Parts: sequence; structure tokens; C-alpha cells
Amino acid sequence: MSKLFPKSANKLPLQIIIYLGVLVGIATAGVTYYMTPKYTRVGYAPLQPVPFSHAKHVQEVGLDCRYCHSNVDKSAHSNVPTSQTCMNCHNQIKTTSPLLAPVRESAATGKSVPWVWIHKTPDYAYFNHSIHVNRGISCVECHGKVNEMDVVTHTQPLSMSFCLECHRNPAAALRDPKDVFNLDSKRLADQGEAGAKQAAAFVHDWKVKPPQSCSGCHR
Amino acid sequence: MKRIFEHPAPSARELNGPTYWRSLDELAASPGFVDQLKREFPQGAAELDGVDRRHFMKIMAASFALGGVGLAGCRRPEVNILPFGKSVEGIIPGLPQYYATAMPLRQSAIPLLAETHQGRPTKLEGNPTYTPHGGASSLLAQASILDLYDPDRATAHRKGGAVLKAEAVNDLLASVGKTYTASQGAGLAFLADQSSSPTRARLVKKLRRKLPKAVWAEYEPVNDEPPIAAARAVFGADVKPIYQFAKAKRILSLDADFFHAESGSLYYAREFAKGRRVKSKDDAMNRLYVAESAFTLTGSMADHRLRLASSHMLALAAAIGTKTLDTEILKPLTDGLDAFVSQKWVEECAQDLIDHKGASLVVAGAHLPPQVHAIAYAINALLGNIGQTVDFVAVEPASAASISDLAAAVKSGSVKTLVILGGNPAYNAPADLDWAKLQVSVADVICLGYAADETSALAGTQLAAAHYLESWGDARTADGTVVPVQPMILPLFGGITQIEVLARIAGEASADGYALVSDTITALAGGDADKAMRRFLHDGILAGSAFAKTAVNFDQRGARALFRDDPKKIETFSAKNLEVRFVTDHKMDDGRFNNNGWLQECPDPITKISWDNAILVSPKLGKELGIYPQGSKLQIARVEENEFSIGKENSRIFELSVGGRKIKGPVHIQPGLSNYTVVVPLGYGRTVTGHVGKGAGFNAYPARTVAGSDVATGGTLTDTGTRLLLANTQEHWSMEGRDIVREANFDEYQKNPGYVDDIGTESHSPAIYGADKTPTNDNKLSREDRAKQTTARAKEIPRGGSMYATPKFDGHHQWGMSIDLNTCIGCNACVVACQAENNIPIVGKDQVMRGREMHWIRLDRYYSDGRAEGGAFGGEGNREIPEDPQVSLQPVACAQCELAPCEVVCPVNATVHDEEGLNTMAYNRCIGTRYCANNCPYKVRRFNFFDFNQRQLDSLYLGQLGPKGMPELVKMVKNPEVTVRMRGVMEKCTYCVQRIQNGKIQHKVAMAQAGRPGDVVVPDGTIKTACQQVCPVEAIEFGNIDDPKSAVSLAKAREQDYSLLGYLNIRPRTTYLGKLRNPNPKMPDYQSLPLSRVEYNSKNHPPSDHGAHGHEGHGPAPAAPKAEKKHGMIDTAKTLGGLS
Amino acid sequence: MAAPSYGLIATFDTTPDLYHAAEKVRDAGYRHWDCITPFPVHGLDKAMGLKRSIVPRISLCGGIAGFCTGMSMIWWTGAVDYPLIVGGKPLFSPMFAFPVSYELTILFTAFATIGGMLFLNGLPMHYHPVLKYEHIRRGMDDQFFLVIETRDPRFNLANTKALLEKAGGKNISELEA
Amino acid sequence: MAHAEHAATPPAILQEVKPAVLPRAVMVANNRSFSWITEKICGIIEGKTPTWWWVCFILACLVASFTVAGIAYLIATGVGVWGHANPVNWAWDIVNFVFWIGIGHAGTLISAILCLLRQKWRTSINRAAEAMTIFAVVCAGIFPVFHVGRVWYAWYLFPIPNSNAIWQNFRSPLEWDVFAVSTYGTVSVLFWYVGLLPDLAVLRDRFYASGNKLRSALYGFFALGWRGSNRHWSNYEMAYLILAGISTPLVLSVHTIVSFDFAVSLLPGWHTTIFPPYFVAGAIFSGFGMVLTLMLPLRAIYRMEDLITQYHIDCMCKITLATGTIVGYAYAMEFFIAWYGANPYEGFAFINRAFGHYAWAYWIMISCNVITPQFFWFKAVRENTSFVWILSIFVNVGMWFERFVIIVTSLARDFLPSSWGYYSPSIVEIFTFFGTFGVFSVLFLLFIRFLPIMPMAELKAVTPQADVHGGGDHH
Repeated sequence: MSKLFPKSANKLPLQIIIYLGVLVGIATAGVTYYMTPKYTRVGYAPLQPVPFSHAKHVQEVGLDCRYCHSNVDKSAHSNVPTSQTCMNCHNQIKTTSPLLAPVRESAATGKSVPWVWIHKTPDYAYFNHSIHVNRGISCVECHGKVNEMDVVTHTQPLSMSFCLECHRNPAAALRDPKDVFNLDSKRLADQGEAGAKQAAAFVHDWKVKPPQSCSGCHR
Repeated sequence: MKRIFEHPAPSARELNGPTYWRSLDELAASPGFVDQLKREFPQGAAELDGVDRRHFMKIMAASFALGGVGLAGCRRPEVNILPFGKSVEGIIPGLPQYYATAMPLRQSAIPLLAETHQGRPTKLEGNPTYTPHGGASSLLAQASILDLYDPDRATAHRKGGAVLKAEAVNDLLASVGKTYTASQGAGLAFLADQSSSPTRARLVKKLRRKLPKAVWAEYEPVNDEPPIAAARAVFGADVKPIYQFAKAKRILSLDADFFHAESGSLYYAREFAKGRRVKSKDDAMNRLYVAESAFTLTGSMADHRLRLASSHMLALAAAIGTKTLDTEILKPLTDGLDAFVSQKWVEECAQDLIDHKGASLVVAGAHLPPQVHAIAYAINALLGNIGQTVDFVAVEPASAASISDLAAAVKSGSVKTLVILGGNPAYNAPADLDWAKLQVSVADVICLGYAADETSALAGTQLAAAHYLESWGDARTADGTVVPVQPMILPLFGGITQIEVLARIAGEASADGYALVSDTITALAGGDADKAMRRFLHDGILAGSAFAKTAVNFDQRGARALFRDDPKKIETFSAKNLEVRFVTDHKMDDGRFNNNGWLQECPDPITKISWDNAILVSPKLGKELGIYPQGSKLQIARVEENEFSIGKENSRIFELSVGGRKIKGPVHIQPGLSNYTVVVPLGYGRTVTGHVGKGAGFNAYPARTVAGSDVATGGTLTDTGTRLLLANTQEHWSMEGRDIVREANFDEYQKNPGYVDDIGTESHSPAIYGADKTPTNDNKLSREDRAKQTTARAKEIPRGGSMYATPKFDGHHQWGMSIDLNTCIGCNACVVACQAENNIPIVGKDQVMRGREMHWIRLDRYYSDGRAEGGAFGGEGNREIPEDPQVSLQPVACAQCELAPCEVVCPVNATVHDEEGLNTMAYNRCIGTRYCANNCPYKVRRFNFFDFNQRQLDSLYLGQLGPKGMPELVKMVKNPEVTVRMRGVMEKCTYCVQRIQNGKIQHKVAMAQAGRPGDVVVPDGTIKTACQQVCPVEAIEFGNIDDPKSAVSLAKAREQDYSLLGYLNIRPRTTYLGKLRNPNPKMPDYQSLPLSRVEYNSKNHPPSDHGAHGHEGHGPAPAAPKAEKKHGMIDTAKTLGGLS
Repeated sequence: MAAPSYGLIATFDTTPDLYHAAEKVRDAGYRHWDCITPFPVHGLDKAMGLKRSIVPRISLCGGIAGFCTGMSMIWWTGAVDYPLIVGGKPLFSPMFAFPVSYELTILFTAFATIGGMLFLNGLPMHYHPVLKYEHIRRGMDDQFFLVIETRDPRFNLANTKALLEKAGGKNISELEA
Repeated sequence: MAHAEHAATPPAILQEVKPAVLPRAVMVANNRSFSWITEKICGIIEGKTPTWWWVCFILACLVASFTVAGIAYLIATGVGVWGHANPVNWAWDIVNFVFWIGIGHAGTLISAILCLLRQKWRTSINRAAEAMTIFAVVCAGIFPVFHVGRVWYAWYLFPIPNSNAIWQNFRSPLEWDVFAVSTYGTVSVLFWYVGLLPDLAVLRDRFYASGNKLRSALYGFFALGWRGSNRHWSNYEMAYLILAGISTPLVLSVHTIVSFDFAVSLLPGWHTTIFPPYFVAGAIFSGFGMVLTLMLPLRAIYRMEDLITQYHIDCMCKITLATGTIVGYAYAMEFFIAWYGANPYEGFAFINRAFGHYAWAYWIMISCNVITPQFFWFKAVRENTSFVWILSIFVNVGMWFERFVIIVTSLARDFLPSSWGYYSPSIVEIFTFFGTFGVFSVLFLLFIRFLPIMPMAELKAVTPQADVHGGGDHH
């Protein structure tokens, strides 16, 4: 009988268990990497039709976020500027730069520049910019330090758990309202004890109570 | 707020491909768009203006387009943001804008505000500036936006099949004018629909001056205004009545459906509700007497309803007149009426009117002969009602020829060119004119129509008309107020308007719609043209332009002249000699909304049939015709009113013959009709129409003649032996004695305002909020305290007898709704408003028949006749179909139960509560077990059985093999604030959560910017749900019940507030205010209890053990009406399922 | 011995024979020996001097682990990690957590029982000297074997063989390791 | 199940009462030898595949393809291809689920409860009954999984950490179901497999002896090196007993939880505390019905009258009678409670069941479930195998209708008459359901072809010659 199963066969079950374990591990890692926003979104930095550098415009030129994203504090949607906005300056400087050709063409014809959409939430998630920036949540919380980016990169997963993290503990993410558009500013909670106190007062006085149930974002 | 459109004619690309956005871009890119935001959001708008000036160019729009799904990496498809190339003033991507406009319909228009998203209108609301409507609108107005995006609408001008360019159309029209200038118009004829547009009237006048020999005829298949002849005879003046229902305490309607069929019905319904609404026991309540042949919504509201053939209305009017006017002149007209109406009914009704001089009102239906109107005017005049409950306003005498005149002209061969402006005479002209043949005989027919229809199919030149949301124009409301018709979007398919056509034919210098309207308005308003127009467009009304009230004097002699003819002998109807009533359909109107899916799918409020019309017959006639549902041996519940096979109404097709003209249609038994009157709704059976309307219903126009256009006699019905399945959305009509709609008579309410608490299972079960918190105890508190209690209970959720303690709701608001069943008229406007707001798909007749309609709010219609059997095992009474029922209407939507049964059973947490008391529904989490729908006692959850948004209704069952995707045009009507649901998910009402969230956000943003960031509670009334906003009678209150002073808290504090199925302890946030009836005890048909209560009592409180309950609520047993006495001896043992 | 020997195997034809032989071997003080039977023979445990199996203890651990897993999972997911108000029910209650915890109790008990049984029996072990015995097929069918291992301190080829013969064993032969 | 040791002095009460000594029934008739049993059972597997098997197998595959096609169409198109609509949002899908899961209960019950109760007659049927359980659970599982609108998101039902940070609702009976049914399936498979271990070893050795090394290796792999060691038997027996011990509350809990799907809701006709015992009794009833339906033909085909004796059939008939009567009692009790509870909605729901639009279904149910088993009072009926078989079919039909009546009639006419409706199945549903009989048959045919249909070791242990004290009657 023993010819059927050699002595080495006794190790087989253990081997199978180990292999299975490894396989499950790989599968989990694969699903996590290929299917969760933490990896599918973070690091996304597509090539744009015009190599616009936020770093240059903010740090060298000194533009405020709202110069271009002018409706971010009014509307749910933070607008991408029209080509006309770009041309406000670029009809003075770099008027012939070949890199700006799409913008000039767009401003002339009225056709859109096909910017690639980077920070995109799913259709069923209704994010509202105005409520966040008007109530102490800075751009940097979701978009990262765009002011330092030459190429805009997705830095946060923007998954539901990411949103909830902050909605469950808003005090940790609040900034002084005047610092909202200053991407280099610090969160109140990071400003020592006084800051933490101020954050707590903010939550209390402004009645900050971010929704945690479905209706906050899903309609 | 003037919008100047300077744009080239649409290119071929625009006309062909799915490129509507291009024209939108152009629209938005043009300068000068000043919006109405200021009025809508005062705070925000001011800010916006400031920003505008500070920043040189601020606004750009982004329309998001899913760019080619290029694989920029296989993990993430590339999606583009496409901002406007040029900045557009006023448009903020992500924020809607509101513009004033109006929906013209015949001689009256409904002022509207259109909500647009980046230049795309998505929703219409009533314009609150027009106070008579108070921001409400109608079913048809709500649905009319869908027509704008109708894929079947005319997409090009054509002549002989070839597409005409815009310039060619202009040339063509100009040449018509030039050709006939020489002959002064001889040989040229116009056939137009009715219009209240001052600009059109001005242009027509001009045109007729220029071409005096041209025929100008107007035709509408249905007439919704009283005949001017009556007023002319009685008052000697061209006046029409404007009723002031709010002031009327006693109202008699003679076949007048003033909730729907009469011009100005929106205003009338609203005013009627004011007199009907009872907020406390000291309030007065109006009393409505209705005599009618059909069963209308007005009739359903009646305290005393008399089923009477329309042909007998004159006799009834005369009888009432005889009594009220104390005259013998009218007596001869009443001969033979006794056979149909008891003398006492007439006398007591008349007496009641007399007892309320100056506060009574008699209204006659527009379709009735002038004599009836004359009597009604006379009664109103002599009872001193004029100037009180009815005003008369001067109107322009009609100068247009009738369609019969035109037909005669065509027949004589004198018409060479016929211009048809709107309307669809080939479909709806009186059958005896044989219009289609006549039209073909005219050499040159130019037809301006919105979609290909029966008329345009027979015309050589078809011009595509613009939708009113694409047009410049103006109109008058029923009271004469001039309102603008303002375009929200450039004509998607280059459609043109009537005034443009007329201006071109008349050879006006400018045929630009805006200029034409501006000229009219400036003339009317005076002063600076630009300023006047700006104000006009901003307000949406021209202040002070309403028809002036005129004093009228009753002219007896003139009135008598009307009755000079010998009175016709009163006709007796039978199955061999039927009276046939042609009525305007509730949804299709005269057929113009035939291709509107929202309306087709909306069930008729009385018959509950969608997608079809039917020949309505009374139960008695049905029996004679051999139609009577057999029911079952024991008949434990009331027998169905119609024959149902496996849940679908399986109706028989009959041939209706009247005056030798025959039509075929399915027969539906309709309780409450006059026994031998058959009612035939118009507007169906279109042969040349779009995908939606094709095959819906049968056409009744072929049986309609000039003489018998509203009422015809001598009809007969013969069975064809074939059957048709009808999509009836409510299979069962009886409340089965259940405590669903809780009603009382007004006198009972006055004695016991909290009567609702004595009806219903919870009056017997332990109080759900705890032993001492019984409704009876609650009613001892003051209103204010009750409101406070509601607030407290909303936040804390008292445990009551529950095993579990409920977590507190700690949001800043607690949303709640109150629906007043006493004023709800069941007009269905909320159903379609909700559909428009919440992107609810239509599912088609086949799916409706299966019971898969998606409406989030529905109107339940119950009949009661007091004959429901008390015995659990059924009985004879259950076999009866009520002949003369009382109607109870109830809108039902998700009630956002605090202890929601649906939430508990969802395995994946797709439906949970939020902290503000909303029962939320996360579509993206739903896996579709449908358990929630099973466990919903109201059955208000709707499941996407198919991909209704992605698949065509005729290929649902093809699955993946069928074509996929929504036409681009249809996508445009979708509200961007609401998820479009896919198949396999459950959906339901969430109190318009998108409005709530946006309202809260806008408020918080405004407060933060105003330096009051802690002020997070939205002021009462800021957020309105779609159903609330549209409701003509303000039956729906919605708001924050955390605020005891909010309107909704006050409504809920009223004693007659109750929870539907309250005993289930699900604690719905939507509660109802009990219905009241106000019958006259002296009337012969007086019921001391509403019939639904009689049924409730016979089911639940058999007389044998009455009084054994020992709770106060039941009080002394009111005299049991006949029906109850007959079935009164009910053995307790028989009441299995009863409350004994 | 040239080839290492696993032990001696003897054949018995009936259960009583085996039973009595087992009693004898037990009384002789052997520890590393075994009976091979086609079915569980009642009373043989006692005859062999086996103690009660400890599988139930493992099962109990499994059961407790299952119940705690259920309760703590439901408590943590519903009341700690993401508290949501569902139907006005409390965020956690042992009542609604019970059915799932109950099922997990059973599931984990089953896993522990089977795992424990396999572990105690040293299974799976596809190779075993006994399985090399040429007549082992009958041992799964209708014969009974008694095996005494060479590693038993009392094992002595001659004496052990004699013991087995005395006990009524037939076909006594040596098993290859 | 060494119970020889328990035979101490009987309790005093028994001595007083002096209960009649009942003759012990013979479990394996005609005094068969161990090897006869082995030959008989293994012979089925080792012999040539009979023609009828192929015929049945192909037929069963064809029928099973209905389910496959029906489900594929359903997933591709939407739940609308079924007859569901408001207000009947559950219909045949859940009816079939409860029906199959009910059938699945007999297997575990026979194995576990009867094992605990030391009912030795179970041995001849428990293997097949367990197999039936597993296959029935497979068939049952198809329905709740595929009845959902978006089956590709069915993994939302399991507490898997995800980037949405959202968990399941453990208040939902449906979520309880997920755990109950998957636990039931898992434990049933394990229980079955543990029971198979010794038999797989037999097959391993027999195939090796006959030279079929491939099959020997396959069976050998799953036999895990079982060698009949008594030291193993000792642990094995204990483990088996514990599995039986936990399967008993499991089997009771599963149908209890299934009944919670209804009992926890507030729908009149569902909202009833009587449901758990009623459903469990019904499940046992339907399970035994199905066991009879399957075993009687099998017994005839394989000539196993000596293994499945008249005594076995008698026992099963009696259980069917008992549970059928319990079910009948529950039907009556529901009516009584509805009347006694004096809730008009409840009252109507029950009247409507019996006399409303679905009365036909109700009376089919009553006649099949309450009247049919009453025949089993008569010994002559119990001994007429063909008649028993026919009655068992009626039981199956009746129990399907019971679920239909409960689910559909309650939903069709609930609280608000405005929502009342009438449900009728679509052709897709009908085919999908009948296909599951094919699925079941395919699995069962594979089972009887490739695995021992009876537990040889257990059968041998109950033969007289297995007794260590010299065979014959114990004590």
C-alpha cells in the first residue's frame, strides 16, 4: 500500500496549507492594490494638455486659489478656470509660448481645453466644496500641497473611509477660517494646546457637526 | 434681465448628433445673462455680485464630459473636465439658476420659475410672485418640461419631405405675406389654437388690418371658459366670472369641475382649500354641493353629491333658481326633474344658499349651455354674491371665426393657403367637419407644430415649433395678469414660435421674439422699454395687468330672452339611450400631452388607470351590459370594481355608437357616475405621435360633432367580444373598514377635535409613547404644549413599551411632514413634481400592469358606501359595487418612520436613519434583497426591476441584447442633484434630501460669510419638498419639527393629527390631518357619519357590544345610516379579525 | 534486523477475540500499541486502557471563541466603528447579536472539533507503516488487527510475538517501518 | 456511543412501573456479515456504471440547465424577468429557498438528533440523508444569492473590511440567514466528510487492490491516511458525537432563523411568534418526506431491503405523521391567535389565506400537509412502500405550498388595500425552480455513483456480530 503514498506525502498537507495561505495573501494584496482607492487613486498624476504648474503660479506669482477656482466658496463644484481666465495674464506674458497654444486656441474659439479630471468622486457621492472651505476645512486636506506641485497628483484616497475619518473627528482637521486657502498653514489641532482649545471652541461655536449618515453625501 | 440671443442658425451637426451641449455653450457664452438669483437667494446673490466686480472674470462653467475612455493606465479610465472656453456671466457651475417664465395653455397661463443647471432647464415651479397661485403649479405644468426633451419632437422644418433651413423658412413666410398683400388676404386662411398672448393678439390685429380678407379662425377642442353669450344676455356686457372660493361658505357646482377642467382651476382649487381648511374648531368650513354626471375631483370633495345627467343640469339649475330667486318663470324647465332628484334635495340645497347670502356661490360647468350659466349668474346676482364670491371682469369679445366657418370656406374652395398655428385639427376637429379631407383639399398648407402629428402629416409644409421654454412670448393668466414666456435654452432644433411666424407673414420689420414681446409689454406698461422689460422678466408678471373688475347689473329682460324657446322635455336615459360626456382628460388634456411619459404613466386620479382611457360606465349600466365582477363564494373583502384577472384589469371592449358615429374602447366601471351617462375622456388614441403616446388608449373624437361636442345623447354600447388589459394601479378600492383615512363630519369635529384618536387600532392598543402618554391625554394639552411635545419626542424618542431604547436623534433639525387630507384634492401634481425632481423613470404600460410603477408618492383613492360587511367571512354587502360612493383620497409617500421597519431588515445597512430623522436610502450600497419593501407597511418603496434608465421600455426583457443607454436628449431633463438609479436597487422618497442638504449648506455658507457661523438652523419655510412646493392647495407642510413654532410643528399640533397605521409603533414622521366632511343635516342624503366611518364601525365595533370598550372616544353612537342598520346585527363570533 | 521494523501485527477474526487480546496486551503493560478495526468497537477503549478523548475541551474553546467573535464583531462594527441608527434600535444589543453569535459558536466549535480530532490523531498522514501491511484492506473490511510497535520499551520480538499468539492472534508478522 | 457501560440498575421509578420490554428491531436483516456489507456498498461504486444512471444523469443535467439558463438570464436582465412586483417582492425565490432548506433539515436531523437519541436505525439512511442535506442547501443557496437585484455586490453581505468603512446590519434576519445558512452548509459538509473518512479509506484500499491506482489515490487523498486505528476511533467517535451535538441546535436554529425572516417583520401573517417551532417541525416534515421520496426508489433499485428495512420506513412514516400533525396544529393555532389577538389586520390576513384569492394554494397546502400524513396512522399504509412513496410526494408538494401561502398571500394583501395585488410567476421562475431538481439530481447521482451511500463502519457497528461480548442481543 505504501507505494501509493510515499513517505514524503506526509508533508503534503502542511505544504498545501502554506501554499494556500500564500495564495490568499497574494489575492488580498492584489485586490487591495488594484481595487481600493488608496492605491487606485493616490499617485494619479496624468499628463495635462497644458503643463500647468500650480507651484509656479502660487509660489512665484502669488495667486490665491480663488483667482482661478473662483466659485469654490459658493458652489458645490470647484470650477476649473476658463481659458479666458488664463488669458487675463497670458495675453501679456508668454504670449507666444507653444505650451500655451491650446489655451490660446480655446480662448479664441470658445472650445474647451480638455483638462484631465484628477480628483473625481463617484457619481453617487455629492461632495460640496463651499461648505467645507467656508467652515474651516482647507483645500490641503483633500488635495494635498497643490501649491508645491508642478504636476497635480492625487495625494489622498478620497474614499468613504477617508471622508468619515474627518467627519468623525472634525476638530482634528479644522483650520482658522482665514487659513483655509493658505496651504502652508497648520491645522489648529497641530498648533499646540492653544490651537487644540481653539479647535474645540470652533466646533462648539460654529456647531460643527459633519454628517456621518448616508444622507450627507448620497442622494 | 433681458437675454439677447445672437446666434447663427443651428448647424447640421447640431441638428443631427447628440451635441446639444454645443448650443448650450453658445447660449451660456453670450453676454448679458442676468439671473434671478437675487430674488431666490438674497444673501448669496449680493455676495456673488460683489465677487463679480472684484474679480475681473470669475465665472466659467464646466460641463463634464466623459472623454474617450482611453486607458491612461489600465487602472483608471481618463475623464475630462471641460470648462467653458469663454467666461459666462452669472453661471456658477454646480449652482442652479431660476428664471421666470410661464406655461401657456389655451386662454390662461401658469406663471413659472424654471430651474436651470448650466443653461439646461430641469424643473419648473410656480412663480411665487404671482400671489393667486402662491408658488404652486399644476400637474401639466410639472410634466411640460419633459416635452422639451421629447426625442420624438419635430427636429427640422420640412417642405414636401425636404428639410428647410431657417432662412428658407423665413423667406417662405415672408412670401406668403407678400403673395396675399395684393388680394388683401383673400385665399389665405389661418387656423390657430387659442392663446392668451397679448403679443399674438397684437400681431393678429395687425395682420388682419393688413389682410382683411384673410380668414382668421381659432379652434380648441375643449372649452374651459363659460360661454360669453350667457354673460352678454344676463349682464349685457362681455364679462367673464372670476370666482372667489375662499369667501364662499356654501358652494353649488353644476357639473363644473373647477379643480381641473375650468380655466383658472389652479387658483380656484387653492381658494377653495382656504375655505375648506379647518385649523381649529372655531374655524368655519365651507360646504360643497356638486351635481355632476361624471365623477370628478370636485365631486370627490363634495359634501353632497348628486349624480345627474349633464342634460338635466338645466332643469336642476332651474329648480334651484325657482327656489332661490322665488320666481315661477323657470318652473317649466324643471318638468320631469322629480324623477331624478328629490324635491327636498333641491329645496334644502337652495335654502342653504339663501341662508348664506353674499357668501354662497353657484358655479356652472363651461360645457353647459348658456341658459344654465344665466341661471347661475342670476342666482349669484340676487343672492348678493357678485363682488363677494364672484367677480366679473371685462374680456375682449372673440373676433375669430370658428372652425366651422373655416371649414365652410375651405369647402367653397376659396382658401388657397392655409396656415395652421398649433393645435391638431386633423385629430380633434369635430367629426362632422371631416377636417382631414378638407385640409388635404387646400393647395398649400403650412403647419406649425411641436411634433409630427395627424395634422402636420397632412400638411405640405411642416414647421417645427419651439417649446415654450425655448420661446420668447407672453401670456395671460386666468385673471388676465400678463406673464412672460422666457426661453431657458436656445431652440434645440431651431423651432420657431407663433409670433415669429405671424410677424414674418405680416412683414414686420423685426421678427425677433424678444423685440415683439418687448413692444407689447412696453405698450402695456408704458415708460422706458428696457426698464419695463427688465422688471417684467424679473418679476415674471406685469404688475397691475389683470383684467379690471367690472360692476355688472342683472338685466332680467336680457336673461329672459335666453329662455324664449319652449323648454325641451326632459329626456330619460337608459341603456338604449345613453348620454355621452366627452371630457378633457386629466393628463392628456385634449391630446396635446400624448407623448409625455410622465403624464401617460401617472394614473388618473379617479379611475387609477394609466396609459389608457376607457369608456366609463356606472355600476348599474355595467350590470345591464353584463359586466359585473363575479367575486368569490365568501367574498371576504369587497368585490373588485372591475374584472381583474391575475391582478390586471381585463376590460371588455365595447363599441360606443352615438348619432351613427362609432368608436371602440375598453369599458371601465366607475362608481359614482350618473346611471346612464357614459364618460369618454379625450386625448388618447393618437395615430401620428411619438413612441410614448403610440398605442395608448382610443380616440373619442370621431364620435364628437359640432353640436354634441361635450354632451351627446342617444348613445348605445355593444360588446365586441374582445378584451383589453388596462394598467390600473389600484386594484382594490375599499378601505375595508380600516382606519386608514380617518374622517368625521364637521359637527363631530367641533365637539371632539381629536376624533382621529378614537378611530383606529391604536385607540385600543397600549399608547406607543408610554402608559400615560395616550392621545387622549395629549389632547388635553394646549396647542403650544403639543408642538413642544412633538419636538421633544422627535429628539428623544421615548421608549414607550419597547424592549429597546432608541439612540437619540441629535441633528440640528428634525424633519417632518404633515399632510392635510381635508384639503387634498387628489390632483396628482405632487406625483409628477416628485418624478421630475427625483429622476424617477417611467416603466411603461406593461410594467405598470405588473405593479412596478416607480412613483415615490402615490394617491390612494378609496370609495366607501357604508356596506362593508362586519362579518369576517364576508357577506352580501361585499358583493356590491358602490353606486354613489364617498371618496377618500390619501397621498402616501415614505413617512420616514422613526422606528423604521425597513431599516431593521436591510442586511447591508443600505437604508439607515440620519441624525435629522430622515430614513435615508444609499443606492450605491443597496444589493436589492427587497426585504425592506416587504416590511414597509405603506408599500412606498420602489424597486428597479429592470434598468429603466438605460433600456428602452419595449426591450426590457431583451436584457443585454437590447439597446443600451439613454438618449442624450432625455438625459438633459435629469436633476444633477439626484443619483440616477440603476437596476436592482430600491428607491423611495427621502423628503427631497438633495433640497434639504443644499438648503442647509447654502444657509451655513451664507451665515459663515455673514459672520454668524453658529446659526446653522435653516429658517422655517426655506426648504420645500417638491410635492409641497407644487401643491395647489397647500395640503403639505414640511419642515423642522425640532422647532415647535415651525409650520409643520403647528400643523402636527392640531388635534386631528394622526399616524397612518400608528399602532405599529413605527412612528412615522409624516402624519396626516384627518378629513372632514360638512354635510347638511337637513338634506335627504345626509349621513350622520362619513361612510368610511360607518364601515369602520361595522367592521370593528359591531353594535352588539358597543359601549363595552369603556373608552371615551366613541361617544354616543350616532344614528346608524341605513346601510349599517341593514347589516347591523352582526354576531360577535363572526367578527374574526374584528376588534371585539 | 536489516530493515528497521515498525512492529508486530496480528490478525483477529471477531470482535470478542480482539477485545480479549487487547485486554491482555493492556495488562502486559504495553504503551505503544494499537488495534486496527473496520468500525469503532464498543468497549475496546476500555480494553485498551484508553482515557477519555480530550476533543471536547478543544471544542469548548472553539465554541467560546466563536461566541466571543460574534458578539465582539457585532459590537465593534455597529457600536464602535460606525454607529448608525437603524430602525431606532440600539447600536448594540446582545439580543439581535445573538443569532449570529450563536451560529458562529457552532461554526467555530465544528472547526475546533474536527481540527482537534485530526490534530490528536495526527491526521492527515497518508503514509504509515500499517498501511503498508498487505492485508490492511481486510482491516478496513471485516478483520481486526493488533499492532505492537517496536518503540515500546517492553517490545521484544519473541515475547511480544508469544503474547500475541497467546492472545489468539493469527498471521503474526513484522511491519516494515 | 459506547452505551454498554450505562446499563447500571434502572431507576427506581422504572422498577415500579415495569415498562414493557420492547423487542429490539433488527437494523441489518438476515444476519449479514461485515464483508457482505462492504461488498454490497462498495459494489455500487466499483461496478460498471449502469445504463439507467447515465439516462438519469443526462436527463438531470438537462433539467439542471434550466436553472443555469434561468439564472444567467436573470443576471443579464434584472429581477423583472420574474413575476415579482409591488407588493409581492418575494415570491418563488424565497419560497424555493425555504422549501429546499427545509428539505435539507432531514439529513442533519437524521444524522445528528437521531445519533444523540441513539436511534440506531438512522445508520442505513444517514449518509444519503446528509448528502441530501448538502445538495438541498446548495439548491436553497441559489435562490437567496441570485434573488438580489445586484448579485455582483452580494459580497456586501459579509463583514469584509473595505474602503467604504461600512459594515453589515446585524439586526436584519437576512444577515442572520447569511450566517445561519453558510454555517449550516459548512457544518453539514464537515459532518458528512468526517463520517465519510473511514469509508473513503475502505475504497482507497479496495481500489488499490483492484489495481485502479488513480481512484485509489483520489479516495486516499481525501481519506487523509485513515487506518482504522482504535486510538483514532476514540477521538473520532468523540468528535462525531460533538458534531452531532452541535448539529442538533444548528439544525433547529437554521430554520428558526429562516422563520425569523418572516416573524421579525411586521407583516400580518408573518409577524407571528409561533413561527420558529412551526417552521422547524415543517422542515423536519418536509425533510422526511424528501428522504422517503429518494430512499424508497434507491432501496428498490439497489435491492437494499436488508439495510433499509421495513422498520426504517415505519419510523420515518411515524415521524412524518408526528411532524405533520404539529404543522397542522400550527395552522390551527395561527388562526386562533389571529382571532384572539383581535387585530383586524392579522385577522384579515388569515381569513384571506383560507378564503381569499389564494385559497386554492391554501387548501392544497392543508390537504397535503395535514390530511396526507394521517394515513400513516395505519400500519397497512406504512407497509405499502409504493403508497408511502406517493404520500411522500404529496408532503413535498404540500410543504412547497406552505411556504408559498405564507410568503405570497401575506404580501399580496397587507395593510393598505390600495397596494393589494396578485402575484403570478413568470415562466423564467418556473423553469429556474424546476431546474433545481435537476441540480439536486445531478449532485445526488454523482454521490450514489462515487461515494458509499451508506456508512459502512456504522452499519457494521450495529450488526450483532460487532458486539465484543459475542454477538446477539445486548444484555
